[in-house]
Amino acid sequence: MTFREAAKRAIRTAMKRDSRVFLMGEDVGRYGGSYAVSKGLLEEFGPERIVDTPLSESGFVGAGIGSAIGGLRPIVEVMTVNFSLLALDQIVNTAATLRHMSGGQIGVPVVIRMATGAGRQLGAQHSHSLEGWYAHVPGLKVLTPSVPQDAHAMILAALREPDPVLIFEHQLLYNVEADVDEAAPVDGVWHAAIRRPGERVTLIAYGGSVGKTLLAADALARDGIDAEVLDLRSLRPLDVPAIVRSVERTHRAVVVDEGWLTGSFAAEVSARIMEGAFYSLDAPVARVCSAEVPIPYAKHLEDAALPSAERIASAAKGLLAHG
Amino acid sequence: MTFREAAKRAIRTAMKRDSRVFLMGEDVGRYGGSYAVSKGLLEEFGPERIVDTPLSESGFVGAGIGSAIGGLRPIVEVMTVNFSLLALDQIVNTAATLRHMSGGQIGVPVVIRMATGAGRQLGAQHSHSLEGWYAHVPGLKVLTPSVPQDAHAMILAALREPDPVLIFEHQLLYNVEADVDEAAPVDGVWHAAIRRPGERVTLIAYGGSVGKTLLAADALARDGIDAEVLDLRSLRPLDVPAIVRSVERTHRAVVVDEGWLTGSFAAEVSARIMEGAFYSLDAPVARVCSAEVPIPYAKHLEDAALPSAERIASAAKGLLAHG
Amino acid sequence: MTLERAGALELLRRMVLIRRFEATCAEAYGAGKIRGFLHLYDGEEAVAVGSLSALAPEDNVVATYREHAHAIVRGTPLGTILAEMFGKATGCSRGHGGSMHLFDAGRRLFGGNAIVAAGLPLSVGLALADARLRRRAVTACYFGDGAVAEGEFQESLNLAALWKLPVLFLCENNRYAMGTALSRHQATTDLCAQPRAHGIPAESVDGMDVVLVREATERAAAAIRETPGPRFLEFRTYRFRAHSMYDAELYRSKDEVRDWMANHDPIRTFEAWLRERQWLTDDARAEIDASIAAEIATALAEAEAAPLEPLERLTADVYAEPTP
Amino acid sequence: MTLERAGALELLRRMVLIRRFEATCAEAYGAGKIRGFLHLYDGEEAVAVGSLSALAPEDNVVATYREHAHAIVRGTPLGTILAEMFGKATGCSRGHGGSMHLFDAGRRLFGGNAIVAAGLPLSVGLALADARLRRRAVTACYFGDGAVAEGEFQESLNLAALWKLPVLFLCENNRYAMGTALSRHQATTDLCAQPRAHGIPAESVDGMDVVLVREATERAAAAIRETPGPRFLEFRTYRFRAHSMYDAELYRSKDEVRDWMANHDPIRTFEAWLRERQWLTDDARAEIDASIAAEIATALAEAEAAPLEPLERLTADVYAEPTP
Ligand SMILES: Cc1ncc(C[n+]2csc(CCOP(=O)(O)OP(=O)(O)O)c2C)c(N)n1
Ligand SMILES: Cc1ncc(C[n+]2csc(CCOP(=O)(O)OP(=O)(O)O)c2C)c(N)n1
Ligand SMILES: [Mg+2]
Ligand SMILES: [Mg+2]
Repeated sequence: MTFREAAKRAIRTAMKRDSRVFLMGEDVGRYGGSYAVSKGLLEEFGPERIVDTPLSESGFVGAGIGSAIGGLRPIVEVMTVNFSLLALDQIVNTAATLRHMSGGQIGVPVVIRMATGAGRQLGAQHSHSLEGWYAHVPGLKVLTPSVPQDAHAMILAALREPDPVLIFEHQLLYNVEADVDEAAPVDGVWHAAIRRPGERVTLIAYGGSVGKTLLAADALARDGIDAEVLDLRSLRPLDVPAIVRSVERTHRAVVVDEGWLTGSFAAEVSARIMEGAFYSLDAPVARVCSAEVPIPYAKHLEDAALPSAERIASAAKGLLAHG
Repeated sequence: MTFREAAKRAIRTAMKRDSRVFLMGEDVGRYGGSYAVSKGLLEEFGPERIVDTPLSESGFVGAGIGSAIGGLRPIVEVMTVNFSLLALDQIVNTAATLRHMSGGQIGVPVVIRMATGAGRQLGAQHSHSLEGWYAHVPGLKVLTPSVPQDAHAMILAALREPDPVLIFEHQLLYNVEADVDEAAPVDGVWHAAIRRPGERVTLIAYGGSVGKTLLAADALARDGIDAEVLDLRSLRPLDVPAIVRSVERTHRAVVVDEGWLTGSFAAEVSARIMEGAFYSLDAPVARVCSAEVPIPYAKHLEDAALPSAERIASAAKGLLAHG
Repeated sequence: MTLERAGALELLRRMVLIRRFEATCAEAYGAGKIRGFLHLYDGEEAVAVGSLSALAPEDNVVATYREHAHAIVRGTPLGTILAEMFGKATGCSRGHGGSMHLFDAGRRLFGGNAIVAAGLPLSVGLALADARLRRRAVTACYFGDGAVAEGEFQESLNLAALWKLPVLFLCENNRYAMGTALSRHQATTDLCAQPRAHGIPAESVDGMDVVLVREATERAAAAIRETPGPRFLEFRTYRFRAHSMYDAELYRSKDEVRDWMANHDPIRTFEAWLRERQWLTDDARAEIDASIAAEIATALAEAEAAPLEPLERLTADVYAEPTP
Repeated sequence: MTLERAGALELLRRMVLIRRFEATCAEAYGAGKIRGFLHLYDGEEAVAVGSLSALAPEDNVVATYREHAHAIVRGTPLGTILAEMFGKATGCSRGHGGSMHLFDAGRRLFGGNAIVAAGLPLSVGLALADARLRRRAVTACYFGDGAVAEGEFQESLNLAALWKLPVLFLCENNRYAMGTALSRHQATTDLCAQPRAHGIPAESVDGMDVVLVREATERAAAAIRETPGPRFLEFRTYRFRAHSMYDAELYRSKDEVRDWMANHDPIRTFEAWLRERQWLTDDARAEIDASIAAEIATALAEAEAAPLEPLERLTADVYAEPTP
């Protein structure tokens, strides 16, 4: 099934299982969801549980947070990460802080989903990849599905958490198809997954970049280079042991991230390798990130700005040239 | 003079020089500025140029941006970085994008100043250090003064720029005293400064952490370890050559940053050293950042959460124990 | 200004041009020449044409992502608008922006903004600059009914009213924010209520009648130039097409749309008005169609032939110049 | 409920307790035992006491950083409030929060929020949960006049009105947002205008009169329980002390403050009201003072003696549990 369908089924399953679960967000109901994830759910669950909101990101995300404190289990859909900036205060200063600031009295079991990423020629304001910012914030957990199975499992896993969980769904993934086992255990989503085992170099990616990275690994394989692809899956908590274990075996790493280079989450991964696997490295960790430009509309410019399989493969080759 | 006074004098000088320059923000006028930076300026320049705003961060920051496009030279004071989250959309999606998105037609020469950092027992919502987030965004420039001279020079340098510049003033610095040469050239602020030359290890810091880092270097010197202290000053553009040059000499580096460890700007610095000076390193680059917790109110907890001279010195010693 | 025949025909011409231009865009989208999001203005032509024709060249215009019409009426050459959507270097934003980000600094069109309501604070700032620099310009700030729910709407109303700034708030109320009908996103559907609560004179106008739109805008702009302070106009209109090219329109009935198209088409209404006055003949109408067809064909040819921005310029316009 | 003598005396007692408690805090601040920001409530006692005494235990309370009074009236033990400000482990937030972040989940006090207006969306959400779970609770949402300028104010009013949620919006209008007088931050100083524009019944109340505050709150809460939907009360009050401990009060005259203290002190006004009815004797008044002094002394002793949170717990409450 598609990534979109997997997400929808997880929402439906969760809503059937627990009457406190509901979905709210802009155009999740009558419109059917701007990425059609929730299409049909309004008819199935009614307007009390599939709640269309006004364009008030701070207001309805804050309301979602409040409703979680009040005993509901909201799934708040912020249409895209771009608009989540308008709700950032509620997420960073309320959702993330309340448990600690209240001395452990008040938890915020809210799940916030949003589309992220570029690649559809939507221009600078609609192409952000800011999940790394959220991963900076203690009190939040951040998941980034790269395959339909995870699109499904992560929603269910997130709803089990007593604390706020953000799920970033790359907008280019919704049409991706793969088998999904809806009965599979979901706890694994908090750990990085080796999507392709390999020996010579570790390619580390998450979310929408995993596909490109697998393509890069295929290209490298054609050149006789056996690359491992590690899908981080959870950015917070970050599965540092899995990263270190892989690099200790391969001695080289390329980190791929659609965020702009400077201050990218890839920098964090590079720093963790520095701290945890320095003596295993045969070459410096490389990063393949977006160019330092507001993502342009024109296709040739957008393509040039974003990480590509070619750039990933060539970064890997660059490392193998060393040492 | 104090850091506060230095900032005030720069604003006054700029306002005298250019009638298009004005200051706007919450309580900059009648109240005298929440950190008293603008105290007395209302009387001197009147309410058209020292503009008190309502509590509407998105509104007045956006208005500042618009006024810059319209031909004024605004200095927008957002009381603290904590509240800047409410204005982040305007900064990231408008100020940072307009020049590129308009094909170079429209520039946004706005200067946005804000207090940042922790250390005053203000609790989780008032102790953020999020300048690293802004440094991630192409189209913005980010300055972080650590001494009165820079508090002065950076405001003047920022006002010369045709593009948006953010200045982060650590709230613990306002009372710091030092000589200021008001006539000194200001272009240097875009480059990192060696605040203390040394040979054995490079301690890299910016803004409010520079003072602690110098204390750490003193402590290390007492133990016979000659540490260099590099003050980044500008986070975007980042003076990577200066970082690399220093580490190539010392072969070791500790990066200090009051942001939370995961996703800190220190990660970016570590990654840059990985990429630019890997073969010069005798030990992995270490980071001294804040603990992964909403900054607590109680003094002993807050102290434990933040980087300290002790933790910096001991990280440096840790590196010297290696290799 | 009373509307003379020539001026009236020009209004018609612009409305028809916009309608045809949008059809051209839709076709080009189908052909894969335009990508990204594309929001068309069919049905709302009287709003942009009527209001912008009442403004002066020194006035500022801030629009939304549904802003082809605003650029056209403002005078941005058609070829550069199309080239923009084709991602070409001759585009009015050098192909960096696309359909949602048409800019024309010379004509004081400050975008094209894809963040709902983000243009409102910007407008307040442009007006602040005009006020401080003692220019008599008005800033025309367009936004949809959906933007009214965003906090920036209230913040901007308050700032403009508090500081008595020359902002003309122009709400393009097409009754839907994507798939959410006005009554399902606003507790009070009278959109003049909030501006009035801030002491801002506000008026609702039939946005399907270009003459009324023009008159109301003229009055409001004149009032702003006379007595400093913002004004608010709600233009009641309707979007004939889908929200964007991805919208299945599950949220409204075909009948509703058909009714609006059949009975409230602003172009047909205005044509009838013109014919009543004997200002429009069949020949004149045919002439308009023909000249527009030619104009669009030329623009298309220009846009097609235009070069791409060279890849070396990928990061060229991020900053005006490197730091010292 | 009509106010009986015992109830009335309890209102007085609480107001006096708050006044004394705040004085204690100010002293402790001077002595360096309390740090960070400290915002005192002197002058505004009738607002918290009158309104909270009209609510039920199952109602939710969301307050601002100026919320000692709200915690006290809600019943949070004084010793734990002081311990919180002393940064002790027995603090009502374990010393993690300080003065601005008093929490008491058992008494449904959801903070203490240091971001102006951030409590409004939260309140909408708490009310949404009550509505969905068919609980008859009201969410009392306190905020200052300054918060009215934030976009979240409008967003929250609209959401609550649109969804007919049981939110009681309670504006503590003390005429200043830090140093900015209401008329310099709001174009319209009638704070009922905006809620009314959203169709929310709104009323201005003399916030210096505890009886009026209580009655208005009772009426509004009863109305909400009866007919779902938000209500808005503006309490007109005045802050006798500085905004926080750092404020030089350059923005208002000493005379203005003196006049309010001399002629509008809510405690003295209420005492006079009680004495008129012969409900308060000098003895009873002295008894109140004495018992409050003792109560505060005990609380102080408890807070002083309390242990600090151990350093090992530094990151303990960030998450409830580690991920699987
Ligand atoms: C802040 C923000 N939230 C959500 C969106 C996604 N979005 C784009 S257009 C739109 C509807 C806006 O409706 P309205 O303001 O009425 O304008 P219209 O499209 O009807 O012209 C939405 C929800 C956005 N672009 N920006
Ligand atoms: C979003 C935000 N902006 C700015 C501040 C700084 N600040 C703290 S209190 C305050 C004034 C608030 O005034 P008001 O809402 O009237 O409450 P009062 O202090 O008068 O009780 C300001 C500007 C803040 N805490 N949050
Ligand atoms: Mg609309
Ligand atoms: Mg106030």
